Amino acid sequence: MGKVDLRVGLGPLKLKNPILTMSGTFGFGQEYGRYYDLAILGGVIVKAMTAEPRLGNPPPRIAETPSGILNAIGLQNPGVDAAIAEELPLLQDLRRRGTVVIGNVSGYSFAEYTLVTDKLSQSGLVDAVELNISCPNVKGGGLAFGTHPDTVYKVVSAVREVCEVPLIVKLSPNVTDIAEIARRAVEAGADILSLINTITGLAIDAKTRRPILSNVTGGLSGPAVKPVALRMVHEVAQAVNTPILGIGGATTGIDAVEFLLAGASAVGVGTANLMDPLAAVKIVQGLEQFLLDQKIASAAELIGGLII
Amino acid sequence: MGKVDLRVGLGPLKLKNPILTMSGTFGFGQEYGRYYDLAILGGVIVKAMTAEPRLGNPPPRIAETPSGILNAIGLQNPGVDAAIAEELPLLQDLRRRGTVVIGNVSGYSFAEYTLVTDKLSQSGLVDAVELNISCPNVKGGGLAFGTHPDTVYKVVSAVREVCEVPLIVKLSPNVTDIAEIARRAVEAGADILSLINTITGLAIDAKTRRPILSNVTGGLSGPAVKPVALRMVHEVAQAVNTPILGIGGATTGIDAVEFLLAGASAVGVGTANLMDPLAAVKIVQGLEQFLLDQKIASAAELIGGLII
Amino acid sequence: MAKENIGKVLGAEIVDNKILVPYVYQLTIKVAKLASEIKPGQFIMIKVAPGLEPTLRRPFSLHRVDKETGTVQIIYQVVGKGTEILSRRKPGEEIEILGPLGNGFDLGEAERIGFVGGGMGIAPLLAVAEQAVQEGKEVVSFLGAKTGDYLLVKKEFARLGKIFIVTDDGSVGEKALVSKPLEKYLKHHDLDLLLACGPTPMLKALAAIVGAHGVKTQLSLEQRMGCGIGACLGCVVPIKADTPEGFVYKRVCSDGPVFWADEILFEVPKATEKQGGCSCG
Amino acid sequence: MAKENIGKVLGAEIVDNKILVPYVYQLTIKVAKLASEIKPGQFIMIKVAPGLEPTLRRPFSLHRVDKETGTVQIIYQVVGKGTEILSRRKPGEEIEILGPLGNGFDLGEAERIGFVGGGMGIAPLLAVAEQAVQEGKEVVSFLGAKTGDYLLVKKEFARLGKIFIVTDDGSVGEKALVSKPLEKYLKHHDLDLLLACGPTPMLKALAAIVGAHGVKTQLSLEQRMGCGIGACLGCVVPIKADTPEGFVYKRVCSDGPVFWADEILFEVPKATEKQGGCSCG
Ligand SMILES: Cc1cc2nc3c(=O)[nH]c(=O)nc-3n(C[C@H](O)[C@H](O)[C@H](O)COP(=O)(O)OP(=O)(O)OC[C@H]3O[C@@H](n4cnc5c(N)ncnc54)[C@H](O)[C@@H]3O)c2cc1C
Ligand SMILES: Cc1cc2nc3c(=O)[nH]c(=O)nc-3n(C[C@H](O)[C@H](O)[C@H](O)COP(=O)(O)OP(=O)(O)OC[C@H]3O[C@@H](n4cnc5c(N)ncnc54)[C@H](O)[C@@H]3O)c2cc1C
Ligand SMILES: Cc1cc2nc3c(=O)[nH]c(=O)nc-3n(C[C@H](O)[C@H](O)[C@H](O)COP(=O)(O)O)c2cc1C
Ligand SMILES: Cc1cc2nc3c(=O)[nH]c(=O)nc-3n(C[C@H](O)[C@H](O)[C@H](O)COP(=O)(O)O)c2cc1C
Ligand code: FES
Ligand code: FES
Repeated sequence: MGKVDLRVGLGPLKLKNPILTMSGTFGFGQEYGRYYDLAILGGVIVKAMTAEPRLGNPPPRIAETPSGILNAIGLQNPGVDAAIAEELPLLQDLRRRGTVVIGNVSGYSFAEYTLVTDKLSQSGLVDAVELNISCPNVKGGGLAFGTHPDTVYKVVSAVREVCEVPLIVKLSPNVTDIAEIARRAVEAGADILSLINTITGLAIDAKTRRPILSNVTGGLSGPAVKPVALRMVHEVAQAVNTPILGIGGATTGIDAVEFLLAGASAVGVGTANLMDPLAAVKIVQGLEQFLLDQKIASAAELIGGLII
Repeated sequence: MGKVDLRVGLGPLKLKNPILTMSGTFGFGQEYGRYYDLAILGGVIVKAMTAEPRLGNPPPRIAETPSGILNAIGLQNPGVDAAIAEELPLLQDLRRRGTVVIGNVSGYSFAEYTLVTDKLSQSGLVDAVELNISCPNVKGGGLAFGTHPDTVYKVVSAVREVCEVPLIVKLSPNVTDIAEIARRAVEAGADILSLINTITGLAIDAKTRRPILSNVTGGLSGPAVKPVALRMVHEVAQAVNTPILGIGGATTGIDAVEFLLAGASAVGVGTANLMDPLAAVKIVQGLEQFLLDQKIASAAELIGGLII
Repeated sequence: MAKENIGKVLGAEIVDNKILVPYVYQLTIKVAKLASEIKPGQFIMIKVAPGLEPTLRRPFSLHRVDKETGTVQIIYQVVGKGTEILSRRKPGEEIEILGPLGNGFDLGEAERIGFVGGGMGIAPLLAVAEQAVQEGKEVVSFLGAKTGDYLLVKKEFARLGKIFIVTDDGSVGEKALVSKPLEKYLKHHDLDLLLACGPTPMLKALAAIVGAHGVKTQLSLEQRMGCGIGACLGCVVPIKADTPEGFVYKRVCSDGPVFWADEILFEVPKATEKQGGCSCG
Repeated sequence: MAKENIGKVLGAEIVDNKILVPYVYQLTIKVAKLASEIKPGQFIMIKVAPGLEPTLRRPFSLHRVDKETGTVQIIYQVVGKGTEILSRRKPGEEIEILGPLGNGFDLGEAERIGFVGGGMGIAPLLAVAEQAVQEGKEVVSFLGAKTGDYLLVKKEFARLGKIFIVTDDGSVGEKALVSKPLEKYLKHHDLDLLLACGPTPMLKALAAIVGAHGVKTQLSLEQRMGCGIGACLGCVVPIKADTPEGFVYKRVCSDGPVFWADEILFEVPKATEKQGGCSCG
C-alpha cells in the first residue's frame, strides 16, 4: 500500500494508528498474539481488573442476538496483583514497539476503583488507565456508577487523585443524557472519554422460558449497537473538547472512518474480535485502504469531519 | 391448525390475539389491507397524528443498519382533523370485527397532546389512544417529553384529563431508568404502557462525510433492538402492575412469545412490516404454531412466565 | 401516470445472474405472475438473502419482461452490501420478490418521444422505448455513461430510432453530459413527451432544459425506501402542491417512482426543513 | 489431555453436505491444513454465512478426518438459526473455518477403553475409537439415542469392538439411558479409561457412575461460545480447584472441551453465584 499517515493523538497518548482492541474481548492479548503481531495495533486495552481475583458469573455467559451478542462475564479476572505480576509484564515489549497498553479498571465501590487504579498507575506497566464505570455500585443500591452524573463526578474525582497516568473514563450508554455524563467526567478530571460500553439487554429461550444468560441480563455489543454508539460519540464530541475513543460495533475500516468522522480520535474494536480473530488487523488495513482510495493523506484529518 | 386460545386482555382492551401493528410502520392500515384481511390482527395502531398537518422531514428519512433501520420521518401526517374525517372511518368495520384500532398521538407541546387526544377520544373512532412521548418538548429546550420523569408525569396527567378512552403511554427507551418513567406514567393515569419506541442513533456515509438522514439522527428499530426491548419490558413488568404492550424488533412468533414471557400482555410489530408486508400475519401464525407445538392452551398463559 | 400497483410477495427462481461490465449485473428471474403484470417504469423490491440481514429489500426497476417465458430482467450495479450479496446469488436459487410496485411510465397520446438515460438509468427505459415503437411512435434517445462500456443497451436503442451518445471520458460519442445533445436537439426539433431516468443531478439539469422548452417530461426518481408499498412515508420527495408551503412530500414507491418533471422540487425550501425536525418517527 | 491448539482462520470448500436422518447432516469440507493438524476431540468453529448474521461462528467437533484427501467431516444437528443456514450451504461453496481448537482426547497408556456416546455425541467419538483400535487397544462402546435411526455410526463402532445399544423408545436395543448398560458392564469388567460425549444430563449421570467405580474418564463438554480461542471467557464451566470457593471457571474452548470427569462441578455452588452478579463485561 502507498503512503498514508495513520497516526493519531488520543489526548496525551500517541497512537501509531487509531485502532485499539477493547477490554474483555481481548484477554491480556496473548491469545490474539498467536494470530498476528499485536504491534500492528494502535493499542490494546486488557480485561477488567478488580482488587481481588473474581470468579465471574456462572455460565452461560454469552447469548447471540441479531447482529450482536449479549455478554455477562461478570468480570472474571485474576485480580490486579496477579495481573501486574503475571499478565502485564508480557505486554511490555509491545509498548516499546509503540503500541499502547491500557489497563481497564473495574470495581464495586469507590475504594476498589481507587485501589486498583493506584496499583496500576504505580506499576509503570500501562500507558493509561481506563475506568469502567458500568459496574453496579453495591453500596449505592446496585445502580451502575456510570448512570448518574454526580456519582460519575465522585468516582472520577477519587480515581483522578491516585492516577498518575492518563485517565480514560469509559461511559455507559444506559443513560438519558450522555453529554451531561461526559461533562461531569471531564470536570472531574478525565483526560479521555471512551464510549460506549454495552447496552443492557435480555435474551430469552422461548421453550424453556428462561433467560439465556445465568445473570438474566447482559450487555449488548456488536454491529447492532453501532448507530447508537455513533450518535453518542457525536453528542459527546459536541458537548466537550476532550478526546474520544469511539467504541461500538465496528467491524470494518469503513466503520472506523465513521467513528472518526463522528468525533472520535481513535476507535475501539470489541465484539469483532470474537467474530473473527483477525478483525482488528483487517480494520487497520481497511482504514488504510479507505484513505488511499479516497486520497486522504492522514487518518487524523477525518476526526470530527462529519458535515452537517 | 388445532385449537389454542390466542385471546388476551391488554388492560381494558380485549384482543383476539396479542399481535398489534405499530404506529408509523402501518400507515392508516389501507396499504396492508390490500395484502391481507386486517381482521387477522389483534389490533392496529395508526400513524402519529398531530394538531395540524405536518410535512415531516426532508428525505432521506430511512437508513439501514445491521439488523435494523434508522428512521426520521418527522411525523408527516394529515393532522388529526383530516385523519378523523378521512382515515379513521375506513377502519370502523375492522373494529366491528373485533380488531382494536388505536390512535397514536404526537405533539410538540402539552397543549398539542391534549388537543389531539381530546379530539380522538371524542371522535368515537378509536378503541384507545397511544401517547407518543418521544417527541421533543419545543418549549422545554427540545428534550423529549418521555425522557424526564416529571415531564412524563405532567404530560400524562394533562392528557388523562381529556382522554375518555383507555390511555396507552408509549415510553422512550432513551432513558437511564425506564422503571422510574413507567411508575410516573402509571401514577399519572396510564392504563397501559407500550415500549419501546426507537433508540436514537446516527448513520454516516463515510465517503460523503454526511449523515445519511437529513435529520442527522433517527430512531433505531428492528431486530437489533430486541434484546434492549425485552430487558425494558421485563424491568417495567417488575416495577408496575400495569399491562404492557411489548415492542421492539419482533419478526417471528417466537419473538412474540419472548415478549409475553418477559411480561408483555400483547406484542407490537413495527419494522417487520417494512421487511415483509405479510410479517404480522406470519407472526400471528407463528405464535399459534408455537402454542400448538408446545401444547400450551392459551397465549395468556405465557404472560410474565419468565422463570428466573 | 399509470395506476399504482401494490405488488405481491412472490417467490422467484433465478434463471441467470451475469456480469455485463465491472460491477454491473443482469439478473433474470422466472416469476410468471410478475411477468404478466409488470409494466415499464415500475419496480420490484428484492429480498437479496433470506434471514434478517440485510434488513430491507432493495428496489430495482424493470429492465425487460418476457411474458411468454414468464421471466423478468433487471440490470443492477453493485454499490453496497445488498447488491454485493445479490451478485453472489446463483441460477437455480429461490429469491423473494415484492412487486410490481409503483406507477410506471405513461406514453399517452404522444407521437414523438424522447428518452434520456444516464448510466444505470438507461436500463429501465428500454422496455418503454420498445413499447413506444410497437405502438408506432417515433423514438429519439439520448444516452450517457461514464465510459462506452457502460452504455449498456446502446445497440438495442439504436434499433429503435435515432440515438445521441455521450460519455464522461469521451471514449464513445461526445465527451459531455447527456443534457447537452438534448438541449441542442430541442433547438430544432419538437418532442411530445420525454421520459428520463438517471442520477438526480442529471434529472435536475434535464428538468431545467425541458422546462425552458415546454416539453412534457416524466422522470423516474430514486429514494431510500422502507416498506415499498406506501405505508411508512420513508421514501418521499418534495412535489409542488397548493399548500401553505407550496409542496407536499409524496412517496416514490407508490405515488411514483415516475413524476412529471415540472411538479418536482429538487431542493427542499430551507424554511420548511424544521417542519419535521425530530427523530421520533 | 492433548495440548491446546489455537487454530487458524482457514478457507474451506464444501465437498458434501448431506442429510443423514431428519435434522442431522454430515458436512465434508476440503481444507488440507486443518486435516493435517486436527485430532479427535478437537473442534472447529464455522462461519456459517458471510456477513454479519449470524454474529458468531458455530462450534462443531471433529467426526472424521482424511489426511490423504485433505477432508474433514462433522455431523451436526439443525437446532437453530446457524445450523439451519449451514444445512442450506451447497457443495462447491467456500466456507470459513477457525480450527483446530481445544485439547482433544488423550488415550495415554490405557489398554481397555470404553466409549459412551449419547445422540449427536456419538459422532465425535468415532475417530478416537478408530485410533484406539489402530494403536492395538481394546474398545467397548455404549451408544444411546432417541430412536434407532439416530444411532448414527453404530455399524462403524460395531466393527471396532463390543457395543451396547440403547434407545429412548426401545426401537433398537434396550429402552434405557446409556448409563444403564455401562453401570452393568462395570460391575463385572474393568476399564482403564472412559471417553464420553453427549448431553450434559448424560455426562452428569456418567460422572457419578465412573466416580463410584474409579474409572478414569474424559468428558467432552459444550458451552455457548464467543471467541473460541480463550480470550473472552464466555464459554466457561466450573472446574474443581484449590481456591477459597473450591473451583474456578475454565474455558471449554481452550482449557477443554475435554475435561477429566472428576474435576468437573456440574452444579455451581449457590453461594458463589453472586461472585459475578453484573452484566458489565
Ligand atoms: C425505484 C428505484 C429503482 C431503482 N432501480 C435500479 C436499477 O434498476 N438498477 C440499479 O442498479 N439500481 C437501481 N436503484 C438503486 C438501488 O436500489 C440501490 O443501488 C440499491 O438499493 C443499493 O443497495 P446496496 O445494499 O448495494 O447499497 P447500500 O448503500 O449498502 O444500501 C443501504 C441502503 O440504502 C439504500 N440505497 C442505497 N443507494 C440507493 C439508491 N440509489 N436509491 C435508493 N436506495 C438506495 C438501499 O436500498 C439500502 O436500504 C433503484 C432505486 C429505486 C428507489
Ligand atoms: C465444543 C463443541 C462441540 C460441538 N460439537 C457439535 C457437533 O459435533 N455436532 C452438533 O450437532 N453440535 C455440536 N455442538 C453444538 C453446536 O455448536 C450447537 O448446536 C450450535 O452452535 C447451535 O447453533 P444454532 O445457530 O443452530 O442454534 P441457536 O440456538 O440459534 O444458536 C444461538 C447461539 O447459541 C449457541 N448454542 C446453541 N446451542 C448450543 C450448544 N448446545 N452448545 C454450544 N453452543 C450452543 C450457538 O453457537 C449460538 O451462538 C458443539 C458445541 C461445542 C461447544
Ligand atoms: C465478552 C465481552 C466482555 C467485555 N468485558 C469488558 C470489561 O471487562 N470491561 C469493560 O470496560 N468493557 C467490557 N466489554 C465491553 C467492550 O469493551 C466494548 O465497550 C463493547 O463491547 C462495545 O464495543 P463492541 O461493539 O465493539 O464490542 C466487554 C464486551 C464483551 C463483548
Ligand atoms: C418508519 C417508522 C415510523 C415510526 N413512526 C412512529 C410514530 O409515528 N409514532 C410512534 O409512536 N412510533 C413510531 N415508530 C416507532 C414504532 O412504532 C416502534 O415503536 C419501533 O419501531 C420499535 O418497534 P419495531 O422494532 O418493531 O419497529 C416508527 C417506527 C418506524 C420504523
Ligand atoms: S417506502 Fe414506505 S412509503 Fe415508500
Ligand atoms: S469462547 Fe471465548 S474464551 Fe472460550
